[in-house]
Amino acid sequence: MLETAKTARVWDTLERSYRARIERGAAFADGKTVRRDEIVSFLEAVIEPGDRVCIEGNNQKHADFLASSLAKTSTDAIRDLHIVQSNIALPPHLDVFERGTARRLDFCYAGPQGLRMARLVGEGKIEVGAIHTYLELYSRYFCDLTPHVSFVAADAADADGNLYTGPNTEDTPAIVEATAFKSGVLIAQVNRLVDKVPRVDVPGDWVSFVVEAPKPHYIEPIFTRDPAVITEVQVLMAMMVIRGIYEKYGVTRLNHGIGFDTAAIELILPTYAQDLGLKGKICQYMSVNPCPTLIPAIESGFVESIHCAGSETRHGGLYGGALRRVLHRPRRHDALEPHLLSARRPLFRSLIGSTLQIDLEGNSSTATLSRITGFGGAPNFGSESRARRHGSEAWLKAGREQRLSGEMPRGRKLVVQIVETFGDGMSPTFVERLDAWELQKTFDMPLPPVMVYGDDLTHLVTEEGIANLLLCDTMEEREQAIRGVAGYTPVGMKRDREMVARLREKGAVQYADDLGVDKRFATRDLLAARSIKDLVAWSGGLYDPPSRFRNW
Amino acid sequence: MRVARHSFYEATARKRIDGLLDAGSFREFCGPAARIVSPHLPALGMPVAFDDGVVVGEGTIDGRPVLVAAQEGGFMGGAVGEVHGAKITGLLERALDVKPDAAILLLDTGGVRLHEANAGLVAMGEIQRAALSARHAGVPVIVAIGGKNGCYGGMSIVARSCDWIVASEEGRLSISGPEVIETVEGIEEFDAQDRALVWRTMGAKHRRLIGEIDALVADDVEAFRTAILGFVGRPRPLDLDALEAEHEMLSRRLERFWDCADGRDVWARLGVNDPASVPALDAAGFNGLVDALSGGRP
Amino acid sequence: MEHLEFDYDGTGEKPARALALAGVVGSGNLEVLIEAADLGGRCAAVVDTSVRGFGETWRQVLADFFARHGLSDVRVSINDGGATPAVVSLRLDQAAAEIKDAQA
Amino acid sequence: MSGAIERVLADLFGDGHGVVRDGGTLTGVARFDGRTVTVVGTADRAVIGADVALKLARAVLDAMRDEPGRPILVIVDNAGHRLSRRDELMANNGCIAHLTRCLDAARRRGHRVIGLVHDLAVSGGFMATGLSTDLCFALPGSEVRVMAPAAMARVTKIPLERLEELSAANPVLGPGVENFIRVGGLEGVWDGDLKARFREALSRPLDGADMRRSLGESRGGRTVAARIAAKVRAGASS
Repeated sequence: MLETAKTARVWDTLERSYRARIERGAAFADGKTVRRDEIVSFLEAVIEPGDRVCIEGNNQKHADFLASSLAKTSTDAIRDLHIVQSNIALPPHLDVFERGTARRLDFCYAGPQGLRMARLVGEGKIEVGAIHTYLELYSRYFCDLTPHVSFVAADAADADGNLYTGPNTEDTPAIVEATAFKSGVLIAQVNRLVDKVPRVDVPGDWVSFVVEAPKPHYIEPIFTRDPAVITEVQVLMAMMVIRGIYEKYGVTRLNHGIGFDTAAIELILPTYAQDLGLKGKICQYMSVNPCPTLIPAIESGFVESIHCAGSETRHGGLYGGALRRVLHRPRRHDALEPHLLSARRPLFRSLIGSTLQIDLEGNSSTATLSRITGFGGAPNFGSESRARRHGSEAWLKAGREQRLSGEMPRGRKLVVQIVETFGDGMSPTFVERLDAWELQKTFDMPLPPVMVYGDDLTHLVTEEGIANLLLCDTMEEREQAIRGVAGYTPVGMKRDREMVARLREKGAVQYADDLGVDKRFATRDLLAARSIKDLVAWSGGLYDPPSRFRNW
Repeated sequence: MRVARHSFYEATARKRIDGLLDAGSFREFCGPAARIVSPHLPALGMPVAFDDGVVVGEGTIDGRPVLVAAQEGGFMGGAVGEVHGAKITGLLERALDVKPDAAILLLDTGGVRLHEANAGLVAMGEIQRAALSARHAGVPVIVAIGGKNGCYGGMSIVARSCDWIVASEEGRLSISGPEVIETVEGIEEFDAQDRALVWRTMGAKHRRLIGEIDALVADDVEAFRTAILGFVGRPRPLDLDALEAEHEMLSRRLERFWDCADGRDVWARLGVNDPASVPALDAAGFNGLVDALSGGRP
Repeated sequence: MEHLEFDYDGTGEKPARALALAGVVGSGNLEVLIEAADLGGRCAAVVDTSVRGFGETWRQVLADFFARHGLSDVRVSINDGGATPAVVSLRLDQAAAEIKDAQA
Repeated sequence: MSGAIERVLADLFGDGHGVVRDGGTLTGVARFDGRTVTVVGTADRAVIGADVALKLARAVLDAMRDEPGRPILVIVDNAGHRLSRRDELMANNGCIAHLTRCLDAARRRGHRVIGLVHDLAVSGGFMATGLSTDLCFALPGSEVRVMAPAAMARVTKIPLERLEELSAANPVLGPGVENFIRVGGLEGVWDGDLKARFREALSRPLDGADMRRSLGESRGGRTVAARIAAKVRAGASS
């Protein structure tokens, strides 16, 4: 009577698969330590065709040795993999698609590989599942996109597989736990094998194999912005942000993007903002990537605390001491509670960041026709989180400006985009219609790839001025406010001058004069640091920049 | 807003001259209003500059008459074309006529301008000859290097044909660019992305330590002015004995260091206790080290 | 390359100085030479740009510039390496400030 | 190609000359019309490294020490300066500058310094040698260039076909002895009787002035340099 039920389902499929893989892999290892020379055969033994595989590729830290080894495996042994990976950054990440080792891809960000990615998608070599936000991808690691095999990178391991991640933890815990808790095979490449790790960041029980890489894992210095290339126009925009947004709303808790526009703001905090008497009144608590351009603001005591997720160089980069005053740097254990991930990242009040294209509703995208790059964490930061409530001045003031109907007071998170009206090669940032629509068709995506939705955006800053969308009462006003700061782009030239003048009267459009910003001071002399070397000097010699940024 | 220092590295050629000379003393020759532009660039679809990327003229430094040329590194990498080169040559030849207390060349260049390659190469030969003529006439020729392009190609030969070289730590002085070496000989020969290596091989500190340049200063226009002023009116001998002494210095360098693979090895052999710390030293700290080494110049 | 010439009504004083130069020709940058010229009170502009097809944008940027500064009898000459209107306006403003400054 | 350098030297000096070849360098003395001539230079498209430059400089210094006014023949045959990390570490530019200063000093001290391009001269290698002479000639079939056209197209981002088209119209751009003659960088080509050519070069009256700009102007290859240099020399404001 129970016969049928008994044969219907086997409950230890994953466990048995795991054991079989470990057994096959053990032939190429001494204990947990894989013999480096046999890494390709080892991968061919533990990975099965069609597996979901995660190659750790975060903003900065990359399991590059394992990635390039995977690209050397035979397609007889391994093919049609489904890669689930946050950041496609290195050539081997796409080599595996070019040669047929992998076929399907779920990812967040493709950066410098964006052009090649678009080509491979066009050739049918990559089937894109989706361009995710980091939160969505890591959350789905715990649901339906759990890797069968994950590659991670760590600083050191011992013979039991205990891992020390060094100064650079980033997203390792999320990958490790999603994989290990669902009988996946976890392979770590480490810079060195040691008798005893300095600190156990990942317990050996969760780690299947380790291999000592021939070179320390690759670190992409994506947060290093050389102050030497910040322009006067960026300084001008930074001045407008400080007066028109930070000072006006009393913004004390915020997140910055990683572009040069926000770097310029960081670098005039100890000069321009300080002279305006804003120290202690704005930008005290920041949730940011570890951008070295924050060093002067930190060292001068302008910024009190920083919360960030990783560091840039193997020497500890920014953490080498420049952030020694950081009061609050929790280890990232978001991953222990995946449901919390979606709440933790957008913890902070205000986002300010850049983009490539903006339309007349204020929707913005970094995906354009020839390039698929994805958005990283921006969509999460750059959205109103309606569950949040608190009494900060900025939140309440923005809420009052929005004037929602009803009696109940309600705040509003400030979401600010800062852009120049024209980008590289005189391509206008402002467009009547985003390329994202075209991309949606070309790549058969369920949604146009929009980074920040227009209705989440509160302010738009350009070199022309600031559009305050909270003060726009109709879609028509919103459109004209955007045209009003769109300068000499075709979108800007089509402005209704009378309406823009009216919007300026009510503060929905503000130009430099209206903001009390004197354009004559918009020079690079305002930057607290004008070179990487200046940053080193600010840090008292503790900041050790990546070599490619040096000029001494 | 307070500005702590005026960066030489960031300044344009005109700003460098402004900072170097006595206020209001500069008189430009063949300035932008004359529109003496490259006759070759328009055919290549390239924009021209009204001064062809070099500012030449005369003025005073601490009251002393000098001739000065400043290359604009922002225009075509400070590269030497026909007009650009002729302006510098003419300026140096003027030294024979007016006998100033110095001729000062603020170099910021990748060398020859490929878009007018043959004219640029021959022009550098002419600049060099004119510089040597000025020297033979007793006018010291002083070079300053501290811009984004460093001083490369044929102009690195010109620089070392002058009396004195002042450079900031940001300065580089070499004949081949690291990218060229990497492209031709491979990344094993030279990893051009490794900027620390670039500076250990071609940077001003290394050049000061091996005796290729005469003063290292901080990246500050005022510091350049002070150092340059120290060489105004001080020609170096250029006779046969001086050439023999130079030959002895260079031969000894090759004997001592030819087997060194890295600048750090050279510095260690020069008696620097902690070569790894050299790149991080500021100008004052570095000059202290140079003074402490026996004789200063090897 | 594209060569453009424009002509505007003058709206103010003659400049204090004979000429001023701002900027450097480079990628995304430009040089602006502004000179006093006997133009019967009018203003002229000559642009040589490496980016073709932005004539109307140049016309508007320069019109706004002359309106903003109230100049007459000046000629503006530009060598452009593909600067954005923001940079163009900035350099124009720098050049205008200098040519209007009798002290410097 | 003009045949091996040995044949050129034999044509000029007969078989008994004392010019010694050591790897890529040539140094030594020879007799010509009853007087001693110092020969320095390179062969087989050598690259000019720091060591090579010093070796040639030594020979030039020796000529000045040994005999005031002795003519110096510089054989120019190189593929440019040596591209290596070690040479840069040693400051090849300083060593090459030293060589050129020695050649320049010799000129000013009354040694007639004649350059002869045999086969190839490239950029820094030409500046190190040929451009520091009183008069520089080329043998038929040789080439002088700044950069090979393909590389130049890559660096300037001008398509190769367009570059070649432009080079044909403008002597400042493309490689070739003819172009360097037109811009004034080369005096001319030595064909036929080498001895007669050399004799003429040794006896040509020169006053030490740099004639290359005016040559470039009169030959139509470098039309503005002479005029502009003269204006600047005169201190003209425009």
